[in-house]
Amino acid sequence: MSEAVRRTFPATAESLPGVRAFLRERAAGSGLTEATADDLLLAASEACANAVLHSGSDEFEVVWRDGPSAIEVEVRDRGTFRRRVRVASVEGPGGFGIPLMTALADRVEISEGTPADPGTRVRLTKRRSDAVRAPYE
Amino acid sequence: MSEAVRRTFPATAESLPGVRAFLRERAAGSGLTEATADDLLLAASEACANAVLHSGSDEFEVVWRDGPSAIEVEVRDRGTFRRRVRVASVEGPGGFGIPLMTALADRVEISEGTPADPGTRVRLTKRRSDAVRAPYE
Amino acid sequence: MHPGRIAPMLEIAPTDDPPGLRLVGEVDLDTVAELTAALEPHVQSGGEITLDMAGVRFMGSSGVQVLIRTLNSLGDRGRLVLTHPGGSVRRLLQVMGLDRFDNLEVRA
Amino acid sequence: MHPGRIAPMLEIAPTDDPPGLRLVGEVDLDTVAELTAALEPHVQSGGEITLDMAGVRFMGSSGVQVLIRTLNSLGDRGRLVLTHPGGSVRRLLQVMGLDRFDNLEVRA
Ligand SMILES: Nc1ncnc2c1ncn2[C@@H]1O[C@H](COP(=O)(O)OP(=O)(O)O)[C@@H](O)[C@H]1O
Ligand SMILES: Nc1ncnc2c1ncn2[C@@H]1O[C@H](COP(=O)(O)OP(=O)(O)O)[C@@H](O)[C@H]1O
Repeated sequence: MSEAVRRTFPATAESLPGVRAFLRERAAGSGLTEATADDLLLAASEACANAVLHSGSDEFEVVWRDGPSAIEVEVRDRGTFRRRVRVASVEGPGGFGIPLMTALADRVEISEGTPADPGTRVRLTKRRSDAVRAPYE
Repeated sequence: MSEAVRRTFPATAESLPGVRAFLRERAAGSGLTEATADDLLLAASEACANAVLHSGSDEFEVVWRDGPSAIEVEVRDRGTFRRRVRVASVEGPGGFGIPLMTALADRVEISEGTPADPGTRVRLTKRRSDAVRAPYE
Repeated sequence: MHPGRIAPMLEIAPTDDPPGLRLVGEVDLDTVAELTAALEPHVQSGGEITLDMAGVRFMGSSGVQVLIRTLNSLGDRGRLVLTHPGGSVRRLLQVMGLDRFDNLEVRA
Repeated sequence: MHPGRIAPMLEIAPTDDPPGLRLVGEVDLDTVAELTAALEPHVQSGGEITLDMAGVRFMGSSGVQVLIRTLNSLGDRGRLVLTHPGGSVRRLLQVMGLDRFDNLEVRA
């Protein structure tokens, strides 16, 4: 991985369009197929939405890393990971963010901030050549 | 991380008690608190259940790595990751495995097998000293 | 667009024939409140609601949550028809298996 | 236990007072079918079902799915009472926020 490009955003919902503009701009210059870029954009957008909704941080950072065989997007905040599982029967539909990241990226890594060691880091990797998309069944 | 201990299991539901016996045995010698060991056991058990349910592999491998500051359990199969998100309103309750891993481990990494490059690898890390557990709210 | 300024991220226009909404922009955290509000009267009255998705270039999980809540509230009192979704919305719907909702129809 | 042999992983015994089941062992993929079957008549008849969890040393997400399905089916026709859950089951219930089901009660 080379060529890391970083951008910091305020942790508000209004930042998300700007995050996507940033990611679209990077993707355009990266030679990704549109489908691959779309998957990465959605996965990364979910990670950023989580930083906004759950981290309690004032800001979050997005890092784009362009590699020969894969693209990595990292989203970092300074908060504590909220350890819970959403159950639809109690809370209504939701809890789709991390499952979407997992379904869309080829590799997902979540390092969770704790009270003693704050800062959640989500790394999403997409291979350049995943011509074959496993279908939904 | 040192001292990797590996064990291979047939990818059937009947293997899961044996997986847990293996993990309990390792945890007992590792000096983890009971609560930390329980969290890791549940997270790892979910990863193994997924290898059984979704990977299509005949077997899966469980690796225990004991490190000075953290314990890592890795679950590897030889299958293709099924890219989908469960929606309770359509499929009923479910899709709790990866969310549970995320809620219970301190670090979760999922590298997904594809048709072109099969083999899903789930790595779950638990810090040794997470005295402070973030509460459910 | 002016540099440093961001256009309104979701335009929601009511349509009469078919009854529903035309959406243009991005459906996400910052715009779902408006979408929920615009859907509300349709959910109340039930029947078929058509969302013209041709102009939606992004939808995130908070948008999907609104769709699912709408489908759940409608139950068998109504249905949602999504027309002309672009590639990224189609991908989202497919990964989430939303085609299996009885009261959702997706029309190319 | 004999080396190389694995004891039955979940024993399910009916209890009369209170009406319900006493579970001993592990509730997971390989044992949920039995648990579902044992719960079935109670779900049919409704009322209060008590599960004595003191002997459950492990429960995974497939066990939780059975509990949630049971709670959903019971609705306001009945409730589930879990008695004496050990540390790992309590942790699971807490992380999943199951205490917020109206018809579930957990008793230490
Ligand atoms: N950046 C983060 N900081 C703190 N907690 C997080 C973060 N990302 C995710 N979480 C926790 O993980 C849960 C699941 O996240 P997700 O799957 O995206 O669903 P949702 O955001 O709809 O709850 C969140 O509800 C939250 O408790
Ligand atoms: N080892 C695996 N191999 C293939 N697909 C997997 C694997 N683990 C998880 N998945 C996919 O991820 C989805 C979500 O997994 P999980 O959160 O554990 O919920 P559940 O197993 O209840 O569906 C699964 O339904 C499956 O499509």
